[in-house]
Amino acid sequence: MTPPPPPPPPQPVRLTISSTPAHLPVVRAALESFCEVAGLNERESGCVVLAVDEALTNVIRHAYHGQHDKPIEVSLATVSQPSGQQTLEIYLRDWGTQVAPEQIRSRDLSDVRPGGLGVHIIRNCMDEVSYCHVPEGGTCLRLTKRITGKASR
Amino acid sequence: MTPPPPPPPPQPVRLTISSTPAHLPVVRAALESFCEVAGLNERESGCVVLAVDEALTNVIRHAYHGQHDKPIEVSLATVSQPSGQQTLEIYLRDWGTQVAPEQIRSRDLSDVRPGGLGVHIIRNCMDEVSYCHVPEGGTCLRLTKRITGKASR
Amino acid sequence: MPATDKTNHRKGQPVTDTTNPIRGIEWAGEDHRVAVVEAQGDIDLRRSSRFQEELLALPDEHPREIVLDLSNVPYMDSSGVASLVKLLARLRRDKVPLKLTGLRPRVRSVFEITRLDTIFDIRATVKEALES
Amino acid sequence: MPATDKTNHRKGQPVTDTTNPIRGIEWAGEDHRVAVVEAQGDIDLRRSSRFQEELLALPDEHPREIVLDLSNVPYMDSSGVASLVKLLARLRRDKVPLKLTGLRPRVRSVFEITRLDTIFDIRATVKEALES
Ligand SMILES: Nc1ncnc2c1ncn2[C@@H]1O[C@H](COP(=O)(O)OP(=O)(O)O)[C@@H](O)[C@H]1O
Ligand SMILES: Nc1ncnc2c1ncn2[C@@H]1O[C@H](COP(=O)(O)OP(=O)(O)O)[C@@H](O)[C@H]1O
Repeated sequence: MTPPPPPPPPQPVRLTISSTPAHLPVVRAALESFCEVAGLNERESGCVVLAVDEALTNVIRHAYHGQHDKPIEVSLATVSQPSGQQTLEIYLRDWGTQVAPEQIRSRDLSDVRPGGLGVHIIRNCMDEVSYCHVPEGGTCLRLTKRITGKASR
Repeated sequence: MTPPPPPPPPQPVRLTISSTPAHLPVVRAALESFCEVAGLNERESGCVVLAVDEALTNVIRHAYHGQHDKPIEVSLATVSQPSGQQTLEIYLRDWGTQVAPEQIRSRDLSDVRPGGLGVHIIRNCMDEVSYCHVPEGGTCLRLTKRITGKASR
Repeated sequence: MPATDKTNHRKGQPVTDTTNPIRGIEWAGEDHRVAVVEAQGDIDLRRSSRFQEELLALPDEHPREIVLDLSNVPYMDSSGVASLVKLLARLRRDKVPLKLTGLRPRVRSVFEITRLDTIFDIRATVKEALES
Repeated sequence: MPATDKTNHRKGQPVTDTTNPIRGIEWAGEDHRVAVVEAQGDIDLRRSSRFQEELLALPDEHPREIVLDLSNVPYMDSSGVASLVKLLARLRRDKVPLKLTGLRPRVRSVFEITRLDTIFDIRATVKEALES
């Protein structure tokens, strides 16, 4: 094995987990701390943690059909836009069943009933949400959030 | 890219970070949560978090000489021994300067002075501590801790 | 409040899949028919089906009213909220009021984002819910 | 108390490298020469050199005694403890007493593991330290 190339600054964090619900609190804790270090305020990081938790839940339920031993990668990074705007970028990668991105949609919330709330939460909490198929198999979900809190790095 | 092989149960979590101190709180938070899910009691997980934080600090300072953009991998798993004993296993992997394992030692604590406390903490907090050189470069540190808390998984 | 704040449900045993999402029921009111139900721990994919099961068993106890105390729930995902919607629908059929109390900011925000905060009767504390 | 508990130093701004490890100094005692120093945030590799700098500047204020309040420090690594050892050595030279207060269980355990708990004068609260 050769050493992996050094990651580009600002340096990302990658979490590789298996698709067991037992790992969800671990990802939430790491993400919460990453958001804080990145300068998100408490409201923003709460929203990001919720969105990622819902997205992971969907991967486990819909892409892996509840199997607990499949791989999921969560990558976290902060990116400086040319405008000076700092953005949090999150990638979720799975190797499960692919679904046409247009089928991953939230339902009409005025119809009060349980279920089908996850995708709404994800879209509501994040600034950009895009699903794409990875040719080699599986799905990649890219989530971004502008950092508006008093960012000090 | 082919899908990575599914990890063996009990499923591990891997964190890949760069060697910046800004990522230390992220690892601490993830590890804290992992320990809790694994059934360590609060005292045990406090000790484990402290030991890993000291070990990462040493990697950043001594293996990478303070450079912030070098890779570090932290792998977390729980293992059931044939005796039924559950053990937490942690691997830290770096690609930095190798030092003879016997040079990584704690000093005499009866001499009260600052510095040189990290290795003592690591050995004191963990049940097994072993450093090894990876032939391809860098060092692997294996840390284990018996889970004595009311483990429910 | 961090999503991973476990200060309250950490004492004693570690929180894992085996911790009951409902810690217990106390009967209040002059007729002892108001069920004060205390939930505990993060309600996420690990625990939401247990949470729903335990919630939907509550009507069998024939309460005149249910007060659900969420002050020891640091985190709830959309499936937890969905379970509460189910419980609410079932209780409405029998005209049994449901009050939610002690929502932490994070839990409250899930209700707001899913626009379900308006369909629930949300009170600050158990005391306030019992007095109203 | 989780190592990542940020309840106390979270209000207001996010805790990053730029947050001062020493939040402020108040002068107590009848002669106003007892420095009550409040530390804040996790003391780890990000912040331990700042912490040490700020600690070692304290003797220049010519306090008659220093009370260091650690109640808002959820986490401290060995370098934080080492900085306190340095401060203690410097203060002993000038016969200025140093008292540590408000240690959370996690922070206390670092002192215990490094067997430095016996060389420090550790008190429960600032109040107790001032009264002694
Ligand atoms: N990662 C995913 N892979 C495949 N399908 C998905 C994924 N996420 C969501 N979906 C689809 O989008 C629908 C809406 O998801 P969601 O709003 O989370 O509600 P729920 O999961 O409760 O049905 C799901 O029922 C599913 O068909
Ligand atoms: N990961 C490492 N790589 C190389 N050398 C190390 C490593 N960890 C510790 N050491 C060596 O062991 C010594 C003792 O480490 P430690 O007890 O943490 O104290 P300190 O880092 O304050 O010197 C260090 O000074 C260093 O020489």
